[in-house]
Amino acid sequence: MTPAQVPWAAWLLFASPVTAILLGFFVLRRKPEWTHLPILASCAIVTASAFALAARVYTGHSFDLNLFRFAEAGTWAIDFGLRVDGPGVAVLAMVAFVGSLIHLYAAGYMKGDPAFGRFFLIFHLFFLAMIGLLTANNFVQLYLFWELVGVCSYLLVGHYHQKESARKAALKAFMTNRVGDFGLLLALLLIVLQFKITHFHLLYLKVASGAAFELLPLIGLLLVWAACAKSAQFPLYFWLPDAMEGPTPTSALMHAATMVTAGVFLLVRAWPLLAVVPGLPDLIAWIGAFTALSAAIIAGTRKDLKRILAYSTVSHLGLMMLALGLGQVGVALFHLIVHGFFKAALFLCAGNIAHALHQPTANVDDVGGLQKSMRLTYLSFLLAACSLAGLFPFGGFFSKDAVLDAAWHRGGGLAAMGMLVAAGSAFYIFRMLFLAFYGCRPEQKRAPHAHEAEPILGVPVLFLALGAAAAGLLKGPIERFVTAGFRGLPSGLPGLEVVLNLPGEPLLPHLNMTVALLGTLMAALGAFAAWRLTMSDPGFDWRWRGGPVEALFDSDFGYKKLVDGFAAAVSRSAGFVGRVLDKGGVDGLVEGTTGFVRAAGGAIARSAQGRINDYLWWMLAGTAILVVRVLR
Amino acid sequence: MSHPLTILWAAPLAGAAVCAFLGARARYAALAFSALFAGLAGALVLTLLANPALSVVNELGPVWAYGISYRLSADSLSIGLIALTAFLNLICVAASWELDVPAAYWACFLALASALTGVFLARDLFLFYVFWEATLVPMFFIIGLWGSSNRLHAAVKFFLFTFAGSVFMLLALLALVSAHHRATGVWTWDLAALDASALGAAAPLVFWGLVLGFAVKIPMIPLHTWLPDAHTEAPAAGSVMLAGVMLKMGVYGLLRIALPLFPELSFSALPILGGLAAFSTIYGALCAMAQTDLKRMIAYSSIAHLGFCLLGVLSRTSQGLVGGTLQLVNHGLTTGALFLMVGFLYERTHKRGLSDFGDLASRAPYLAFFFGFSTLASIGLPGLNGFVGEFMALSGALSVLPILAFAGVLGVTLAAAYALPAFQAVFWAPAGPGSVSAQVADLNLRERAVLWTLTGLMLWIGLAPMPWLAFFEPALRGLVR
Amino acid sequence: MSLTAVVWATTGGLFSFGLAIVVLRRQLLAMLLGLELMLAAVNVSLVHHAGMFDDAEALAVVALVIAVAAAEAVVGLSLILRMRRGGRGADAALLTELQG
Amino acid sequence: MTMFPLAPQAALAAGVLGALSLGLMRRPPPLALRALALASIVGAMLLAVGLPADAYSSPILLTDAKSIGWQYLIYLGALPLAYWLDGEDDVLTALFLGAVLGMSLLASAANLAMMFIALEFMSLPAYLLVARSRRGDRALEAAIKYFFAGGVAGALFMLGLALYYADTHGLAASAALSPLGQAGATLMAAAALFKLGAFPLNWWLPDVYEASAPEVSGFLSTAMKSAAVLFLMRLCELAPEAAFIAWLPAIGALTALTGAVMALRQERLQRLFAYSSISNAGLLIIGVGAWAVSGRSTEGVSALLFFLGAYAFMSNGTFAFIKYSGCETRAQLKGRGAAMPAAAAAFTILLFALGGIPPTGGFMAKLLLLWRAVDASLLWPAAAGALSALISLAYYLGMIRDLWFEKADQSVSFKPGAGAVLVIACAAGIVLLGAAPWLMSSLAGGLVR
Repeated sequence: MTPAQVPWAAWLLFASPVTAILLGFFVLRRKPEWTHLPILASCAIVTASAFALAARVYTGHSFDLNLFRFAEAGTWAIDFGLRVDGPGVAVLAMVAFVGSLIHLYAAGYMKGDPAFGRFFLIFHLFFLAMIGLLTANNFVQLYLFWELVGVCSYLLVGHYHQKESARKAALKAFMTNRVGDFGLLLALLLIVLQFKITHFHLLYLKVASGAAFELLPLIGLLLVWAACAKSAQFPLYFWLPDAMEGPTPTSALMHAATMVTAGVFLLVRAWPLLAVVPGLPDLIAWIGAFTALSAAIIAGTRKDLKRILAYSTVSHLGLMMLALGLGQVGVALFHLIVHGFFKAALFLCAGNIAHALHQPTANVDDVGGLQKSMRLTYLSFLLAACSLAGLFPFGGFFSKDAVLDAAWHRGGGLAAMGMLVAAGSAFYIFRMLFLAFYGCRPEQKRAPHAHEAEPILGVPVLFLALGAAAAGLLKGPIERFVTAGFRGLPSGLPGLEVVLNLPGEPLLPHLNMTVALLGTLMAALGAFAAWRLTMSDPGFDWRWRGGPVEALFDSDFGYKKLVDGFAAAVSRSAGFVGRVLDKGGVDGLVEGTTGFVRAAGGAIARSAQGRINDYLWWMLAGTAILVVRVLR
Repeated sequence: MSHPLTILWAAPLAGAAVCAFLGARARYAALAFSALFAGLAGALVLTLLANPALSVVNELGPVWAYGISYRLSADSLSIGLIALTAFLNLICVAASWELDVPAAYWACFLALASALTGVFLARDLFLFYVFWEATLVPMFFIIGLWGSSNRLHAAVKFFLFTFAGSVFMLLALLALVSAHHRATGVWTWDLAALDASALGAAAPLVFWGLVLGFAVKIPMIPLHTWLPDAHTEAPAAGSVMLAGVMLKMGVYGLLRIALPLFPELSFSALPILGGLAAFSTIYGALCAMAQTDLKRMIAYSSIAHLGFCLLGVLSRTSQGLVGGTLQLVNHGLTTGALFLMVGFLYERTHKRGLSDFGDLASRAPYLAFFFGFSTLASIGLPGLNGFVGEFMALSGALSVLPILAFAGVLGVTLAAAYALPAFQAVFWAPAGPGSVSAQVADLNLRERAVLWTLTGLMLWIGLAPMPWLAFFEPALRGLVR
Repeated sequence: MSLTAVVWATTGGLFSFGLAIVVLRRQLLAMLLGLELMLAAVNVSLVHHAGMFDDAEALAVVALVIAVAAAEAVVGLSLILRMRRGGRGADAALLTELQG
Repeated sequence: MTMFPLAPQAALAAGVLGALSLGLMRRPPPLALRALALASIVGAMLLAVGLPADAYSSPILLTDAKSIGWQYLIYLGALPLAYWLDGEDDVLTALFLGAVLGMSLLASAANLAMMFIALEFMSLPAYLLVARSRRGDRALEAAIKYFFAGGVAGALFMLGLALYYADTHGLAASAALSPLGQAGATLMAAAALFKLGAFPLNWWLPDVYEASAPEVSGFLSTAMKSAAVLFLMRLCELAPEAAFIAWLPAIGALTALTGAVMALRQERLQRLFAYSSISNAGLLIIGVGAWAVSGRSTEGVSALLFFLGAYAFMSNGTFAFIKYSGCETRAQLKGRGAAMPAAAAAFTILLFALGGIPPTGGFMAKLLLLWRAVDASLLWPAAAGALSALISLAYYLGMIRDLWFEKADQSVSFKPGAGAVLVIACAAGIVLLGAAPWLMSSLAGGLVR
């Protein structure tokens, strides 16, 4: 397949965002409030191209080719290229669709913001980076967009940079990602060292050839470490809840639907390498399960609406990791795509509420009884909430059920944790629903003038909620996309299915009645508990405020103190090295030598205070010593 | 005498002489000569692009007394660094255009450019040493006469520190030449003719003498404490030249003299030298974190960046060598841009402290964009120039001594830990009580034009480094193990 | 003991005596005498060995040494007299203005 | 026509007699004495130019390449003082010319007797020169210290001569030396080291250079030092087996380091340059040691000759600047760059040269000397020499810093004296010497190749 044969849609994916950004940066410098116009147009083009490519891949025409040589020195070389295959294009379609809606929403939400122009440029740069990440065909190119996404997240979380908390959150987000990228960069280097190439497909073939590669376990571990940072898994998840300091569109697009899934996507791309390493998939599964469960519990206790959703995202990413760990790549992708829909919808609803209250973010104490005043938002929230809880007809049911089914087959602790997570997620989402929309409680401030958001904010939310509801229908196409990803590639590269001996039966398990019933039961149990603790006993939420229990939950079971302690230790050591060791020690040594030399001079001078006798005495002594030494 | 290479280093020197006597309008002469110098360097780059393996040689007449001969030659490594010198010199002249400085200011910069070109061209060790020392004099006056508050101490410390290193380098060169004479009966300082096998037992002593001279200049840890003082006190353009090119003389010396003469010894010394280089990436970052002066922080970051160059060069793998050499150019551009902007801030407010500014993002958006861009390039964001050099250098180091690469990657991670908090303190944090942000006017057209060229280059090297790598690769092929 | 040994004894004794005077005494005049004594001591040895090797050149040297000693005395005395005329006694201890 | 081999010495002797006869006249014409002094020095130099390398050799005096080369140095060093000598004082002129005559005799001395005569012939006038060079008791005190130190050194030399004579039955060169002879040779070497200013025999030197007039210090530091170097070299030639030769590099290193270290803390300029002269003397001693140890090669001689030539320019130049600028201490130097740019620039070039910074002659000198040391595999003395150069650079740079970077405190008024031309001439000379490698090869100087 030559570059000429690459479909125009693939070029457009990159060309339109770049032109929109350049247009916005150079041409619209004087008219920042128009920046979003070219960008929205570019979103439309990107969505169209993404769906066109999805159609091609759906009909079996995925491709993977090297476009140009990025760097070369002697025998060492790195090529960049494009890979449009099942998993990539499936996620790309979701990102394009959800992203465009959120761009539209942001046009309304951010109107009147002093840095409107800058926000939109960075927002679209992130969009471009995400596209690049999903269509890269080798690890270095993926790393390039991976870091670019990290930088955009830093800039967007720090959008309201006047606020101290926003700056701290932005730095925390970037540094945690940076710690994760320590693993990814090292993994890259090890891959280049071990395999001499970084091209995904060729790596799959090399790994599948059965040869033993001693560095592979370390590479796998480092890749998982990087994924944990980007997809906010334990132990590197703590940056995501703080990243809610950014404007709501950022939280919706990046910290819910797209960016945080990049970690999972990395593991999907590297799956053939990880699957071969004994014990690594189990590690991924257990990390996912543990994170999902603990995040679900903490989410149930949060007060700030966006933070509840943030912990919910961490929990669902845990579920995706769990599915991946159990070897179900298709299930993980399916849940990733469905999650994209309902989480984006929930975030935008939270955004609408905050917007209606004219506050950057809404707290459980500020809201209450919004059902009557914000009907459309309530409806969207309800649809997305049911999908998240995994109730029957909604999309979430199918994708979460698939995960629970996979966990059920593995049985044991993972299955139990899966079920508990199902209950937990139902609990925290319905608690949020009841607290926000039903019966204003005495502790809550009545929001009298709350009014429905204007259409530009309401409509995208509704579309997303409907998408979340209907996501279940995507199960068929998703399965086909995933298998297309690993089945034959017309671009001349041998197919992987025979190579990776994929399981015979279809990737996505059929509906297993027992698991479905049990899952729905647990969800219902969670919902009932939420109803019980918020509606029938309205004051419950505020009863244990200020107590040790709240402190325990606020500090994520003490984990946050651990992290802050580590950060403080690093800066203290930097202070020690910088001031004491460098200034005092090394520099002191240098400055000290001149002092020592001066002192030596002084000592010699004092030995003869200008008296002739001393001079002569020195002369005599010198000559005598010389003669004696000569004669010996 | 009219060989292009001789003209290459003589033109700026002539320019310096002309500027010294022109008085008020010296800056125009400076601009003219800098442009001429850049044009010449550009022409040579183009000729080398035409046939990369070419090495232009200029030998003038017979051997002089004491075996010294006027021997210059330029392969892609030399021409690359000379082009960087010419480019940054032009940038410095443009950047300090509106300063009210005497004619001597321009003369010093041109003299510095001439001496640096001489260092990169000389193939006769005596000539190399003369140019090497000659670079100290103009920089001494630049720091001493036009530096900021504590410039006196910094200027003398800079000169003495570098001189200390190079004096022992001179002894090593003398030992080398004498040993060669004892073996072959011929006095010669020609780098190509000399070989270190005649040294026998004294070879390690001579090798470490040479390395000491170069290490002070790079600078490698424990010998680096002159750098923060010199950088902090030098004027903006002075810091750009100091960081942009003068630090590269050390690595160039290793590449041109120490490695070819002692191939085995330099590789067996890798654990020590490589260890120091890898450690300096972490040490530099930690020290940078502890600084409160913006320029001092960038100075310590230079130590970290040069650590990567060294890692690449010492690994003696093709990607390490080419990556390390490219990183020399990258560091010149990135740190040059950062120093320029700190210089612009200092010209406006005579302040450099992190807490002296605040909320500059809204007050000076252009400055914020360029400073942010250069900071990202400096912490090695892929897609910008820093990453390419660092990645190749680390890849080279990994294939030789993995522990070095681990330390290097930790250095890359720590880079963000000092750069971003500083960016936030100056541009994002609200203006504190003692802030002078009110005096900061955004960049004017001249300053923006200068920074656009640097930013363009950073992006070009970051996204499409192939032409740059292909340019340097032939000159370094000989050093690959 | 042989004559040569006696000669060396006298030369060494005289020389070290003269040296002691120069180094220990504070009186400039005395130091000058010490200087002359040292030169005289050398003459003793020279004369003896000239006799032993019957070599006239050494005797010429002795004559020269005596002449030089005289010249030295002249210069020394002129300096010391200049100092006394300046109202400062001829005492070495006073001469400590130049030091460090 | 065959030149009378000792013509230069004869010219100087005529100068001395001329000066004394002028003294007889009641009212000598005002500039006669100064003209006479200059004429005899320049005459001697011109006469020396014509002499073929091996014109004359007798047991007492000889004229070989070294003696002619060193005569140039001596006359070059003496020129500035000849110009500046007090025009009215005929005795002083006679003493000065006598000292120069003594030095040139020392340069041509063949045996020990002649060396002793020349040594004293050179030293005695020097004591008086120092005493009368400046009003006030400081000069007198310095002269007395110089006299007694010189006297003791002369006595030590004579004792050495006696011992040497007793052992070798002669006053000329000899191969084997018994311990007695070794002791004698060492004592004689001590006298030479005293004259050169080697540590620990050099306590007198700073006081003399500080107290006497700048031009006299210049004369002593260049002409006297060159003569002393050749004196030491002659001793090494006379007693090639002498054991003290092996110790010369160590003594040189010690002298260079202590000189530099002491100079670092000096506040008065002349005393600082005195210690700087000691430091350079240390390097010279290392040079002589390297020359003697490695079979007395011509390259060794040319390195020493070049160093002394360069040092003549540098030292005379710096002392001329001190005289011209009237600065006594480093504090007074502050900010003087602006007041007298030309002279200060020349002084800066000289300081860079003294520090051994290329492309000046000073660098070439240090390079050639260290080269000889390294070639004679005297690595540690060479390192000590390099270290002393580094320490010396500290105070040279310090002075440049004071000159240009500091603000002048307006209280000190400044009236320029004579000698600016000389400072600039010396600076030009030292830069020219910087191009020595090209210069030498094109002039194809016989001595150098």
